Amino acid sequence: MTEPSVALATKANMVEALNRGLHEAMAADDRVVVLGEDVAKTGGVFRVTAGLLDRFGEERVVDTPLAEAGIVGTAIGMAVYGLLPVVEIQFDSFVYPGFEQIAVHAARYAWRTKGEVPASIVIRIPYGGGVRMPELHSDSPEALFVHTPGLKVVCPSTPQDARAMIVAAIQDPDPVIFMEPKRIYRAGRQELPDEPALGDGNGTGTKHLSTARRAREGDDLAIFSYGATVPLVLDAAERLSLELGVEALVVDLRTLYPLDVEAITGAAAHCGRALVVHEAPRSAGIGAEVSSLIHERVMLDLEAPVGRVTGYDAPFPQFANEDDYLPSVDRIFAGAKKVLDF
Amino acid sequence: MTEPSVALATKANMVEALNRGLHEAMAADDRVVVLGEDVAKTGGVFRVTAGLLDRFGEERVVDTPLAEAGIVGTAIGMAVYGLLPVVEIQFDSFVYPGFEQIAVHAARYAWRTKGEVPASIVIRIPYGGGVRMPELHSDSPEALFVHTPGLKVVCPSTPQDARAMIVAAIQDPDPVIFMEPKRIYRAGRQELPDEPALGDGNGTGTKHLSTARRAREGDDLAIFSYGATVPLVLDAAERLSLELGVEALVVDLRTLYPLDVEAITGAAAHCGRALVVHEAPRSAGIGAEVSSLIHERVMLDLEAPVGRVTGYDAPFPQFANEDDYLPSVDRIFAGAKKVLDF
Amino acid sequence: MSEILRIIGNGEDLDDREVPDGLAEKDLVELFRGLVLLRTFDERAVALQRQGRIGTYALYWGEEATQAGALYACEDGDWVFPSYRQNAIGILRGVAPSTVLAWWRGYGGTHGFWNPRDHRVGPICVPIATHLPHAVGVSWAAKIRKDRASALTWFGDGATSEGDFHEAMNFASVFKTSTVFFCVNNQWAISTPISRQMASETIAQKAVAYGMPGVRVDGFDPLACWKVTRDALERGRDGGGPTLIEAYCYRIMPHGTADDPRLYRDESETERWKKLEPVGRMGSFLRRLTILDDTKEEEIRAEAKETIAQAVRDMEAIAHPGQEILFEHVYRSGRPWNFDEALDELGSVERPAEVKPLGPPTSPGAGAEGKTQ
Amino acid sequence: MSEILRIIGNGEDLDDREVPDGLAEKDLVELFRGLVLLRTFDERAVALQRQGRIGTYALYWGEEATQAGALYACEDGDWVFPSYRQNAIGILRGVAPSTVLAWWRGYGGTHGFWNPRDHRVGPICVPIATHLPHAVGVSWAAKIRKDRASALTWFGDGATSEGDFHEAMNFASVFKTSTVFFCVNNQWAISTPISRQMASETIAQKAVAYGMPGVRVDGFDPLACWKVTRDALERGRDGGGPTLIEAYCYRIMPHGTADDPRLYRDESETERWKKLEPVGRMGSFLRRLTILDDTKEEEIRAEAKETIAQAVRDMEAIAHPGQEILFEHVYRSGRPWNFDEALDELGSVERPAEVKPLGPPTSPGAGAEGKTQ
Ligand SMILES: Cc1ncc(C[n+]2csc(CCOP(=O)(O)OP(=O)(O)O)c2C)c(N)n1
Ligand SMILES: Cc1ncc(C[n+]2csc(CCOP(=O)(O)OP(=O)(O)O)c2C)c(N)n1
Ligand SMILES: [Mg+2]
Ligand SMILES: [Mg+2]
Repeated sequence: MTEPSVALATKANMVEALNRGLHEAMAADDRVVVLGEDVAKTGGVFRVTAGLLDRFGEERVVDTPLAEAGIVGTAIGMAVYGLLPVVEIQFDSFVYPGFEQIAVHAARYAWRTKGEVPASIVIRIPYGGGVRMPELHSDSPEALFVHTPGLKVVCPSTPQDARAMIVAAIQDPDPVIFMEPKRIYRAGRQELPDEPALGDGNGTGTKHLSTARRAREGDDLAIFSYGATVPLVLDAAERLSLELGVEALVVDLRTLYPLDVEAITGAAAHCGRALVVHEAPRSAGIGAEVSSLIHERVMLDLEAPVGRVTGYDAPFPQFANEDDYLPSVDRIFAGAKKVLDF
Repeated sequence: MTEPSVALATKANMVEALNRGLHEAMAADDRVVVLGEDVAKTGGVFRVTAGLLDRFGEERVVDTPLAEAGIVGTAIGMAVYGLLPVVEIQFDSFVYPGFEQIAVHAARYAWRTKGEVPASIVIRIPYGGGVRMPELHSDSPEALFVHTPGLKVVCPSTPQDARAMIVAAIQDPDPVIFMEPKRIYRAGRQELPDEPALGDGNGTGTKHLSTARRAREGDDLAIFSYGATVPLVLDAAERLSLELGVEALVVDLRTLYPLDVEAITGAAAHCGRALVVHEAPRSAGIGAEVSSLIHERVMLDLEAPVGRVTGYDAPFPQFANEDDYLPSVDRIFAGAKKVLDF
Repeated sequence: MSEILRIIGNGEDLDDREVPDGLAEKDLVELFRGLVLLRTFDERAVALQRQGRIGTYALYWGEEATQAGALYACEDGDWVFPSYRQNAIGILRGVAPSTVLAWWRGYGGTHGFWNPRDHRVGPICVPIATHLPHAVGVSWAAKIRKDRASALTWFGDGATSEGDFHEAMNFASVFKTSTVFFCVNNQWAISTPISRQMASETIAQKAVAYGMPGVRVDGFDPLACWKVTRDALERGRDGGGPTLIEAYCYRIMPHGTADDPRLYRDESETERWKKLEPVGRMGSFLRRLTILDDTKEEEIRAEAKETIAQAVRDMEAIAHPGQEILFEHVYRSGRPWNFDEALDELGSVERPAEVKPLGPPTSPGAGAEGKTQ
Repeated sequence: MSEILRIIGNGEDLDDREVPDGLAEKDLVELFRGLVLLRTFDERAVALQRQGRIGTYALYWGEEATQAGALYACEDGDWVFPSYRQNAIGILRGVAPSTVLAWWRGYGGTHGFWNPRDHRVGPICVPIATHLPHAVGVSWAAKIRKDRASALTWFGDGATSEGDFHEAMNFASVFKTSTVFFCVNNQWAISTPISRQMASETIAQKAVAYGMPGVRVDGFDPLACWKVTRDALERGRDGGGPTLIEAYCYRIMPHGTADDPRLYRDESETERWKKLEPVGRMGSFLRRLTILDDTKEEEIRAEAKETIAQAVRDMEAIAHPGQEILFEHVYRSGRPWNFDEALDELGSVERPAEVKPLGPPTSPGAGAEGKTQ
């Protein structure tokens, strides 16, 4: 049993943090198994599962045939038997063939069994654009799962959260769609505490999967985001401060279902102005839900309608144009200004 | 070549109207083919495709093997060759196995071929609850398609519109997700004009797939809905009028993507109060999108936040409780009152 | 490969074969009891549907051998995964028949569902072929945990067309799981005949694609069904991997209570098959073996009748579930905040009048004539 | 079934067989020209990737016989549907090589895509096995329209695990479409060996599940690939339905430019297979037949080199597409209103600096090392 070097590093980027969380969860509970395409021998195309095969053996870390419905479906069966499978979907769009198993079974197994046998699986999905990949390696399908009752949908934006959240997701009895912002997989490093804990030290267990995080304090404008756009929002917030003297409160949603409604309405009401940012398409996306929640609950506290800066309702472009598609600091800044100037 | 009796009736319910539209489209253009599970010999479990086999033969009206990805995928291939396939998905939830083909191919074929070869298919989906069916026969997945760029998503609520819209959808070069509210398949009859036309006589062709319809005039509250909830909204509007003297303007959205933004914001601004009603789950649903659009564009004209009366973020229940799940006239009335009392 | 195993004759031109090793007299009676119980449930359910006391129902009349025969071959620790067509299989494993009836009445929660771990019986699966990977996953997990359990799953001829069938078969063969794929080839998928479903001569030969044994059996013969299943389970337990069983039979009845097969098939063909139906056939066989006589059969039938009658009473004693059921058991880890808000909203309006399963929907439309599960 | 057709020997222990009927000298040279052009494209694309002039690239070095050989068997009216691995196949049908290179450079619209109807070449398909039903649909449509066209589609050994493979095979067999399923069994799916992909001894035997012929061929032998494809197309056109071809070979190269096979396989095995690669082998064969000599081969190679060099120049002459490309060609029927609003928003902010295909993303993260298509 050798710990891979990656897990020993104290400062970790998101890939290493996820890897560390997986090592910890597998070591803590021998019901945890990992399966997916190319996850074992090579440790995954992004190396998130590196070292698991050597340490936990090929019964618990499995390279599967190339069939996403089969992967998700057999993982559900394993969960029914009592295991805690963690599935890797190689890239975002490749979750679509598994959609039926997720929607009709993963999401409904607890409900269909009097709460006794939830489909205790975690489906890890490296998602989103910005890494210059060919077609269909850059989708952001999280809203599809948010709109599918019975799932939890989460998305970390920092190494610390990634590590804490993957451990919590595995321990959570319910099926968790775990969105991994591949664009910031190696963006920066953070110290990882000895025990998995969320970045703001918020509680443990299921709390890890239901609370948003204030990533920046401010009084003038609340900006909500998650995943790969959080660092961009923080950059835009700095620019707002420098150029306009506007202090933005930045909320990293972290959990997309169920949303942390109090954190959201609290921040929006506090600032009186709000903006939502994500890279998924706009129509019926998370931004629409956040915007609706805010208006429904605290419209009277608002001085402007909630703005949205999002990906477009067009297919994710070939990568030479992906920077046009993705919300940039400039677009976030402009979107914020629009809300401020209202 | 015998016209089936169903198509001869002048007054038609929605099933008959759709059937008539299919007959017309197939007669007008021999590139139109119909395929799906049990659509030919029996005319479909809801009889929407009745009589087509006898009239157009088994090369153009095809009972397929039981495989939704295969049905959608081969239909895309047929469209690439130049046919105009109309696919029936037997019930809502059974579109999920076809989701990958829809999202990665139907939605992107035009884009991927310089606009030259759109996947000219229509995917008919009888959807929604209220007909006392076992599990997974009552889902409302339209928002999944609205959030998938490259598709058109439409949903009629009257026989006239159903007939005009199915003809327009077939003639439209783009892939159309055609949601059929099975609950009101046989709700009432309407005169069908000789030429397919939308209920309000609005233009032709693509217009049929991009405009909303005012189903009731009013000045006090705009209610937006589509499909099976439209008649309920109209009932609630009558009650609002009788009991509270409130006149609701009812907008049947008809096209869910792209939304008729002018009709929506116009009606909301006109009334100053608005409500969205659908039976699909709430989070990241069409209601969220409509609500966001209204707030973003005409918040200053609003006297209250836009309300939402929707299905819940829980699995569609076993049918003994479906009336609890579905928006009822009472719930719509209560939702309207909340907006009015704000 | 295309040899169809048959043990029970028809008392006429088809000869009886030897009762397979491993089945004592007691077992034969027990197996017959299972067949009769399933039959009784099914006939009663159809009657209940006609009376509007349950909703549309997927009857399995004639397919009891594929169910009771195969199940009888399972050890208690083996898991089974039924489709809607084997909806009542759980009652042979301890699931209350009233629970299954309640499911068809549209009840959820504690009334219409069961805990699969209590009886190693998966939930009734509605979307075609989607439960096959679950059976693979269960037997794979058992293998990982070094447990003895196998898994068996039933599905139809139509189900073999779905991608999930293929992916499940492939996973099982690659990971050599102890899984029995029991295909009930009743030759119809609603109105679609098998000739339109596939171009292969048999379903069993599909096993070749996975380097897996594929066997054919008379699906109206409970002993033959028992035998092929027992052999498959033994092979699986010994590390021999999965097996595909094709139980060749016929869908004697309509697809469901809303279906009219006269619209799409020749019912004289149906009559021919009906003569081979398993309950009468097994009864005659046991008489030929003098294991059964009128008294004994009457006793078994009466017992079954009473069990199901009681189940109907139990089902009807269940109060119509309250609206809180919508939000129960969705998440094991606790209720999200919006569920409470939803309940508040629901509670604030008058509840729709309690509905009979087939009472007119309170919706404006009504009357879609769905024919399927 | 498991006999592997081979025509070209290796000049050593493997004997040459007779050139199949239907291939004149001219054809052999033409076919060789195709192989060389594909090889030249591939090698150049790898170099371009290394230089950062295109993005991550899925090379096909060694698989040219499966592509050019099969294509040469097609009539002009037949359709072909490539996966990412056959990304350049279109250049043998009239697609501009610069268009294919531009695709890998991340260009869309008129630069990186083509009209499939112009050349009967489907778009490059990235999601595994999803293009198989399209090939079936095209050949089915042709059948309905009483046209002569068949369809051929390439896919890998890994692709056979997907449900779409199964559903496409089944539809083709049921509707007896003239479809050729050409499986390039290079024995690897990224890091996953075929032994982990399936338990069947061969891929060809999967055809049994569909009552379809399944044949095996040496995937490094262009003439053998031509022959089995020609036979399959003829059978298909004669109403004999689809065929599954298993082209047995080896993925000599990494999965893509970001992959390092040393992490997961023994590269001495690779070296063994490399000796059988098709371009050199066909060249030697033609020399043995005295159809080719140094001058001729030099001429063919020079021609290919110039074609590709010109393609590179053409690709590099394309201006970086403007942001309006995001909204072009999404709908054939016209642009929805929100596209115009989106363009307004985009136009109102400064455009991100023009990026080189592999230049650092302007995102905060950077550096994900995706290895796949
Ligand atoms: C994914 C999916 N598609 C369609 C249906 C609708 N449907 C219910 S039963 C059935 C036919 C099934 O035939 P078969 O597999 O032969 O089983 P049988 O009904 O004969 O037992 C169909 C199409 C479904 N339940 N699930
Ligand atoms: C649906 C889907 N899942 C996963 C992937 C990621 N992926 C790209 S290539 C590949 C391996 C394919 O192997 P094979 O089918 O043998 O083709 P080869 O690459 O060997 O040509 C995988 C898993 C994908 N492109 N699509
Ligand atoms: Mg059947
Ligand atoms: Mg391969």
